[in-house]
This record gives sequence, C-alpha cells and structure tokens, in this order.
Amino acid sequence: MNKVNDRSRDIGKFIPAEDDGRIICRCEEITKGEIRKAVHEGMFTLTEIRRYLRTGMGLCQGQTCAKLVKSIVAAELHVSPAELEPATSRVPMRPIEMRILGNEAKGGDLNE
Amino acid sequence: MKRYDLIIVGAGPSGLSAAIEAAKRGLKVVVFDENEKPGGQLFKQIHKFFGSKEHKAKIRGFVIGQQLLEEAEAAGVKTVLNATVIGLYQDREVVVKIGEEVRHYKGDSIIIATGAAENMVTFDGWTLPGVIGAGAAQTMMNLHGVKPGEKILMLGSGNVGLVVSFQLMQCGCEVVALVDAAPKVGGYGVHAAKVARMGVPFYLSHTIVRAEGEECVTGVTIAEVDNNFKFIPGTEKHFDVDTICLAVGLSPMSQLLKMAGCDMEDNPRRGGQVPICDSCGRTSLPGVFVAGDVSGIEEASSAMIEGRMAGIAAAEYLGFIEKKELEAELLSLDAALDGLRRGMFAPENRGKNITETEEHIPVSENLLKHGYVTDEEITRFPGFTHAVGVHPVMECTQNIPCNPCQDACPKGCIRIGEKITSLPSVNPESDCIGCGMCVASCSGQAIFLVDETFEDGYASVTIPYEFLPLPAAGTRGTALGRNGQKVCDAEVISVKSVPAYDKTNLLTMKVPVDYADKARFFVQEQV
Amino acid sequence: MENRIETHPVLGEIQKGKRVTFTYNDRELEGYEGEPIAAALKSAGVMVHRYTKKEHKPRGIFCAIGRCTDCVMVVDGKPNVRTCVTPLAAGMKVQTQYGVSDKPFEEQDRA
Amino acid sequence: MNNCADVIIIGGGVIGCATAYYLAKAGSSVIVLEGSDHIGDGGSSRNGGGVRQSGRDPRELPLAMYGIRNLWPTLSEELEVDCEYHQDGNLRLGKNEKHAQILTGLADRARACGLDVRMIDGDEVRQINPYLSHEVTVASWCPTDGHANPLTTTLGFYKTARKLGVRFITGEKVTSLQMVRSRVRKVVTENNVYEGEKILVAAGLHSREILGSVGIDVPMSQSLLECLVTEAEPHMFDQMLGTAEADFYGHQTKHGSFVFGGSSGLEPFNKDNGTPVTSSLIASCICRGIMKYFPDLADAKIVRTWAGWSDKSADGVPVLGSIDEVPGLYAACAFTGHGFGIAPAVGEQLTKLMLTGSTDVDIASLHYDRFKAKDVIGF
Repeated sequence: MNKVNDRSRDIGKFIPAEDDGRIICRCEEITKGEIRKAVHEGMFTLTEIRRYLRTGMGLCQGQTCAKLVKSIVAAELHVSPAELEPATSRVPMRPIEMRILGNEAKGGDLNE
Repeated sequence: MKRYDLIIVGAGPSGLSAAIEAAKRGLKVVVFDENEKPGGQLFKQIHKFFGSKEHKAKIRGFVIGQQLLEEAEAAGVKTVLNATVIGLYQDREVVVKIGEEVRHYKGDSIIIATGAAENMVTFDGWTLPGVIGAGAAQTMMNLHGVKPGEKILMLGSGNVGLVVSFQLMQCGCEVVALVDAAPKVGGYGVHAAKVARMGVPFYLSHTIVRAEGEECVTGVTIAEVDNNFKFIPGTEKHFDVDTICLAVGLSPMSQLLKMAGCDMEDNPRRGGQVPICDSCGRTSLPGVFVAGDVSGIEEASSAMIEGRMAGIAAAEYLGFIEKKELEAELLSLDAALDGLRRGMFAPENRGKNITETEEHIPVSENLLKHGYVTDEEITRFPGFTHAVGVHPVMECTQNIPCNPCQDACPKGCIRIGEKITSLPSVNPESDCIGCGMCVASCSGQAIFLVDETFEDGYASVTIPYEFLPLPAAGTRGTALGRNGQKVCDAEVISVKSVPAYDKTNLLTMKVPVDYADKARFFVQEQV
Repeated sequence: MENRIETHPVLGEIQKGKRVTFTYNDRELEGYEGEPIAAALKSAGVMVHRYTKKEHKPRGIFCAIGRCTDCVMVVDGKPNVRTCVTPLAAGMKVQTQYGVSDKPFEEQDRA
Repeated sequence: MNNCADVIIIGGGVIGCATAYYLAKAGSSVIVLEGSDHIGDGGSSRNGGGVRQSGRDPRELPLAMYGIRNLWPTLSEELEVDCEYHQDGNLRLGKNEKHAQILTGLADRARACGLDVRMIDGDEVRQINPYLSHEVTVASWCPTDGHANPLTTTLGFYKTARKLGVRFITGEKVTSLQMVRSRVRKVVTENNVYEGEKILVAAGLHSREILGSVGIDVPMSQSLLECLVTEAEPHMFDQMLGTAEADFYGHQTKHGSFVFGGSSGLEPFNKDNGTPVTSSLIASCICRGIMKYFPDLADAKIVRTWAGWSDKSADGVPVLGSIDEVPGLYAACAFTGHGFGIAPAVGEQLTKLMLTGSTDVDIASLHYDRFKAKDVIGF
C-alpha cells in the first residue's frame, strides 16, 4: 500500500505568495506560507506537516482545516489532493475531560 | 460489557431509518447521538422535501424528523442523546461519553451514520467573528431562534446556500448578495428562483476578496474571477454586512471508520474520504455498515433510503431474516434510490454542461447565471400556459426527481407522468378549481395560480408566501418580477392559510392584466 | 432582545426555557435556560468570544455545532468551553478567553 | 537514479535520521530507506518526549549523559527547528515505602555512574512542583534531565540531513540484505536494490527480520505503548515526570498541552491488527493515574490518543554498534521505549564508529553478541 516517495525529487523553489500570511489551521494559527515552506523543507505528507507544524493538532483535531491543508500540500507537490493520504484520525472524536474519560461506568446498562 | 444486536452512531435521517428497519425485524437496537436533539440536520431543514411520496416529498424536513423518531420509538429503538461516541475500537467496541462518564458497548453489528461536516474556504479575514458556516446560520435561526445577523452575504449557490438564504429572509434577515466562484448556479433552479425573486442579486464567477472589520465583520469585498479562479482586477464590489455565510459543500464525517481501520478511499465525487462499501453499506470491517452522507454526500432523502438498506442488511447479517428477504427489499429500495439519482443533478451529470432538458427544451441560461428565468425564456417551458379562468402556471424548468404537484391536484390538472424527472405540464382536459393545493405542495415554490380574467383589466396572481407578518386583504404594495425588480403596484386580495397548505400561505394579489405573466412576488412597501 | 426570532413563519413560536440571568465579563445579561451560551450571547449582540493565543485575533461563533471549537470561552473559571453546545444556566460566569486564560494578554505578560 | 552510497540506513526514525545527519555533516553520502509512508512514523513520533538520564540502566546511561552534556543544548540551533528542549529536571515520584526503595535503588546506581540525582521528600517535591498531590511522599530528583518534542526533533534531523544531501526514500520496504564478496553490500526492497559500503539497520521491530536475512538475530518482543495529549492549558510546570512503577510519565509542552503516557498492564499482550491502534482501556487508566498525581488536571480535555509498538530488548537495553561477523553491518535497534532521549548521541557516536572504528562513549555492553555463545576458541 505504501508508495515509493523520493524525498529528494525536484518540486521547484519556494516562491513567496501574497496570501502566505493567511491562517489555514484556525486552532493552531498556522499560515498558508508556513505550510508551503514546510513542504519545501521535505514534509511531503500530511502526517509530517501535522507533526512538524501542528496543523490539525488543536482542539478541533483538523475537522476544519484538513481539506484545506491537503489542497495546499498537493498544489506544492504538483499532485492531485486525492493522491495524498489523509491525516490519521484518532480517539477521541471530541475533546473529553480527564475526569470523564477516567470515569468508566460499571455495567454500562442504559436502562437506569 | 453490554451488548446490542445493532449499535447505530448518529440519529439523523439515515441512522433513524436504519434503526427502524432493524428493530422491526427483531434486532435489539441502540442509537447514540451527540446532540441534544435527535434528527440530525432534519431539524434545521424547515423547507418541504423534493421527490415522490416514497421519499416523503412535500413534507418539511423537521416534520420528517419527528415522524422518524415516533416510528423508531414504536419499533422499540433506544435512542440515547447527548451521547458522544468517542471511539470505535477493535472487535466492534464502541466507547460513548454519556453525561459525566464513559461507557463501553459491543455491537454484533454497527452502522455508522455520522453524516457530514461543512467545507470551508479561506480569504483574508475569514477568521473574523461574523464569518460563519451556513450550518451555523441554520442552527442559530431554526433551532435556537436567534438571527445569525442583520445584513448577510452568502457564499455558495448550491442547494445549501440557496435554501439557507431563503431561510435567512424568512426569519427577517437581509441577504445582500449570493456569490459563487463557479460560473453557474449549483443548486436547483427553483431554489434559486425563490431567492432571486425577492431581490437578492446573484454574483456568479465571483468570490470573496476579503472580510473587513477589526473586531468583527463590518463589510465584505467580492470580485469577479476568471476561468482559473483568479481575481480580475477592477471588478471589486463592496457590501456593508455584519455576517458572511459560507456554504461551500460538505465532507463525509468518516473519522470513526478510519480510526477503526476500515478501508477508505478519497473520492471527490462522494465529497472526500469515504469508506469503501457496497450498495447496502457493508464496509471492509465485518459487521460494520455505513449509511447516509458519511459514505458520500447526497440529500437527506437518499440518506433515509440508504439507512433502511443498511438496517435490513444488518438484520440479514445477524440471521434475523433470510437472504431472499434482503434481496427483495433491496430491489425496491434500489429503485427508490435510483429515482432520486436521476435528472440534471444526478451524480453522473456532475460537472457536465447540460444545454437542454429531457424534453429537448433549451435550458434557461439566465437561471444559471442570475438565479431566475427571464420573462422571455419562461414561455418555452410546458408548465407556462395561458387559459381562461384560474389555472396553474408551473415555472419548473429543470429535470429534477420530484412529483408532488401531480398528486396534489384533485382535478388531475397537472401531469408529470411515469418519469419522475419530467417537467410538469398542464392537462388541457381538466378544469382548475383554484384550490391552491399545487401551489402549497411545490417544494420549489414554483407554481402560481393565475387568472387573467379576474377583473376587467386586472389579473389575479396567487403566490406561495412563507413570511411574517402576513399582509391583510386590501394591503397595497409592489409586485416584483422573477428578477426581484418592481413590476407594478399590486393589491392583496386574499391570504389563505389552511392546515393542508402546511404553513405555506397562499397570497393572491391583483395586478394589471399585462403583468400577469411577470408578477411573482409581493412586498408590502412601495418600492 | 432584537436578535431573537419571536414568531417564525414556519416554526411558529420558538419554544424556550426559563428566563435567567448570567454574567458576561462584568455585565449582567439575560438568556433562556438550556439554550447554548452562544445563542444567549449572540442575541445580546456579543460577537467576540475569545482572542487567539499567538496572534491575539478575535474569534466568535463559526460552526455552531461543537466541531470547530472557535467559540470557546472561560465558563465558571474553566477555559476552552464550547459555548455553542454548552447549555446556559442561571448565574453562569462567562468570560472572554485570552489564549487559554481569562486574563487579558497584558496581565498575562506581567504575571 | 544512483542507488549507491557510502552508507545505507534502513529506518527513517529518529535514530536513522540523526545518524544520517551526523554522517552527512562528516561528508559521507547516505541513503535512508523508510518502509512506511512517513518519516519518523514508529516510536519516534509515538513517545512521551523524555530526555532523561535518571532511571536508565547503567549500560546506556553514559550515552544519555553524553547527549545531554554535548548535543541537546544546541540541537535546536543546529537543526534550525525548535526541538522544544527543556532542561528543568526530572521528578520520579513515589507514594509509599516500596516506591521509595525502587527509587533509591535507581538513584544509587545512577550516582555510581556520576549522575547528579538525589532522593527528596514530599514537601521538597511540592516546592519544585506545587501542583503535585499530597499522595506523593518521595521522589528522585535529577536536575539535569528534561524533555523535548520528539516530532519536531525527528523531522528536524530529517530536514537538515536532507538539506545536506541525504537521500530519503519513504514507502521503500526492505525485504533482505545481501552479501557480496564476504561483506554486506546490497539492500533489497520490494521495488529496488540499493548498495552501500556500510549498512545500518535502525528499523525498530522490523530490524529483527531484516538482520535475519544475513543470519543475525536480535531477541526482542513487541509491546503496545500508548500516550495522550490534552488541550493547551495555562503554563504550570517544566519538569519531566515519571513514577516509581512507571504507571504514568509526561510533561507540559511548550504549546501548553500535557503529553502523558501510561500503562494498563496489558501492553505486551495487545492484539496486533496491522496498525498500532489504541486500546479502549489504556487512555482511561492513564487519566485515573494522572488525576491521582495532579488533581488540578481533572478538567483538562484529552484531544488525542495514540499508540506505538515498542521494540523490547530481551535485557532492557538496545543493541548498538557493529555486527562484527558481517563486515559492513551495523545495528541500532531494540531501544525498548527509551530511544528518543539518547537518539542524538546514538547518531553521533555511530557516525564516529562507522568513520573511525571507535567511539567516545563506551558502548561495548550494548554489542549484539551479548546474547550469543561465548566462543572464545575461534579459528
């Protein structure tokens, strides 16, 4: 399933753009320019972008920006967004307080 | 661990439909939903649905939601609200946050029906308070009774953008413009027409340059874009607004499946990351099914059918019914689903340039560009006729899967025929009695009653009217044309509201006979 | 409360809970018990819920269904509370959130 | 494309990336082959970020001390990426007499190696970290320990090595090594063949299979470790934390979030369904553990949990260095869940070993043949 991906291949030079300052990841306040630059520094997958910049690692866990980041990275790599694997989804689906996650109900019967 | 035959995640149209079918066949079913109210997006959808009877056409979304809930309850489905599924783990274990604790459940089968999330676009200032999703606007006005803003610009001309624009005006907001970067209106023409006739200007091939304001939105600048979606300098237009509403599509909310290791694909035609599944929603994970938008963006009507299919498939998977029964059921549901997937907006036609209707009538170019059919264009469609005495005029110009008007007329005046997507035409053999059932039944509000011989020199025009306050008979005001511009002065003759109209009031106005073909909306103020 | 829809042409009278008062920063506001905090704030004309950590930019309601988490505020002393899905209760203390704190950035810098 | 280099490194984790960086800096040509789609996708991106010396086995302690003295302090500057390195000490916490004994034993052994670590009582613990509950009655305190961001550190090594000309290829799964004229030379992948003068196997759990293709076996088992991260919280403390029984560990990051790892006791027995997925039990266990130590964090929200396979060595310390019986072959694996903190030192010392045949830090006790028959005869 994994695709051979040569990280030294030529993707052209980083060319600054007018909208580089625009926020893409609203939670972590990551800009389009930061994302584009990271691609040129070798972050060729959304997972790497995420780990490098924290895009999609904030409170909403990428629910708002995932598609936006994907299209920016794809454009920078000159591939279609569908060719990029999406970032991983992880538990929990919504932020959950420690006191609740640590409080497992006994039995789990719904007919209380 | 508490075990159920079937655990459903999401109590929206597909989840509830699945629950009903499964419970009817004897499965012990529980539905979890993170929201305070069940029904998913149905409870924000206050418009009447398209389709035919089997698709619950002409019933308003929130009423369908109520019906599904009652059906589910009667079938013995347990629906747990404020219950957030935080994870789907190995061996079909579902962990749910309920109140102040988490609980673990196991399902012998699971249906994921989590629906969709809104897409977003970026522009300078898009993070300012006052820039909101169309879903947010719907939630605020239709669930919480709070106006999302006073002056609003809508970005997106798909059905969501069009429907929400109309809803915004229904609750008293002003929509200053409807903008889309695409060169053509994306949603149903009838939805566009009811917004355009209220005077909302459409700006196709335009998009937002920037939202303005320091602490919150105070204005917005849009500009025209070329074929490559680049701004054309000098085409900027400014609007003073307090709210910008984004309706730029939906993405399947498929994260639960992905974290459980389900085989996924990126399918732009289905709206993004979707589980790979067969026609009744079976995924690569044994016993895990999907239904509704999570497996591909469509309408609530198709989500309900997909839900029923998945529910029946789960029943078969667990041995509650025989394979033969499943196959028979799927056959008819497939046909129902197929009915919804026909016409100009069918999935297979996405992105295609359609120039004429199934009846070989050239489509209205103006409708696609400006949201309304011109006075000249409308004359070529079969629903637009003249007659002596009161008669229906059907301004339905696109092939969409919808036919309630045909059933609504007690006299059989309206014909669509076998093919659900055909344009409605008038049956010359039948006599209209002016009951107005067709006007009220048309989900697209595209049917009018016209009587060119109402009074000497005057015609009467009856329009669907879902606004407050209702004008009293005798009120003088202005008749607007399809383009939302003043046509002539008008006087309200009557406003009828009967239960059978289901909140669609029928406003009849008197206009000079020359304007009978043009007057399509009424405003109380003199323009 | 001019932002409220009192009667809706399709939905009719909007069902609401009990009228309650709560505090927003130093102001006393009214809302309906059980409605989301964000709805009560919106109807009172409050647009800015928080200022972001890095760029100190204002944010408000965005998705209104608990997904985007842009509308978080400090509620009863706890930061990052999603106001669009948290029901309003009488006497709640709702504060603008600065980064992850209820203290304006100048005060945070001094601390 | 030229598939030959001075060194082929198998594994694009923090060890592989760090070694590639130091080798490239020294002028060697390097190709790094990573089997997954992402750089640093194994333990490198799935650990708690500890950069500590205390609590380590005396055999690997010198590497940890060397790295903290010589490499970590300037790493961010060197890699031009914020590794978020904090050297604010490590508290290893205990609640009872049994814990005190474990901690004292660990501290004594570390002190014997020259590490500054001492035992402190509950009051002193709370002077250092006032948020800790009164259940904590004892701790070992090592002021020179700390933590860093494993994600940016790993990707920082990658980014800088790549800039220096190292060729990284992801999605390139190695199937076997091949000998040429009595030296290991070829690296065979599913798609290609690469050749190198020297070959380093740093592929985590996969190392065993790869080394096996030339008849070398490193005994290791797998264990599914899990971490979680909270939303950002106001700044509370900078120390790295652990416990006597290792039921939880973690720190507050520069971002404000708390990263914690922990255990349910079932880690070595979790089902392997192809990808490291979290279990339905561990996150809740970790939360309960944390709240006993930090009651104030009860309302902090967990935003993400993740799991990773740890390559557990048979004797708890890594296999590191040259594989003498196969000339040209080197190994760096079986890090047993504590490889991140020593990664820069491992990379730098392995480079030295490959280029000069010797190291500054004595790594003899980490040699692979400690598991082999003691064949003193020879031919």
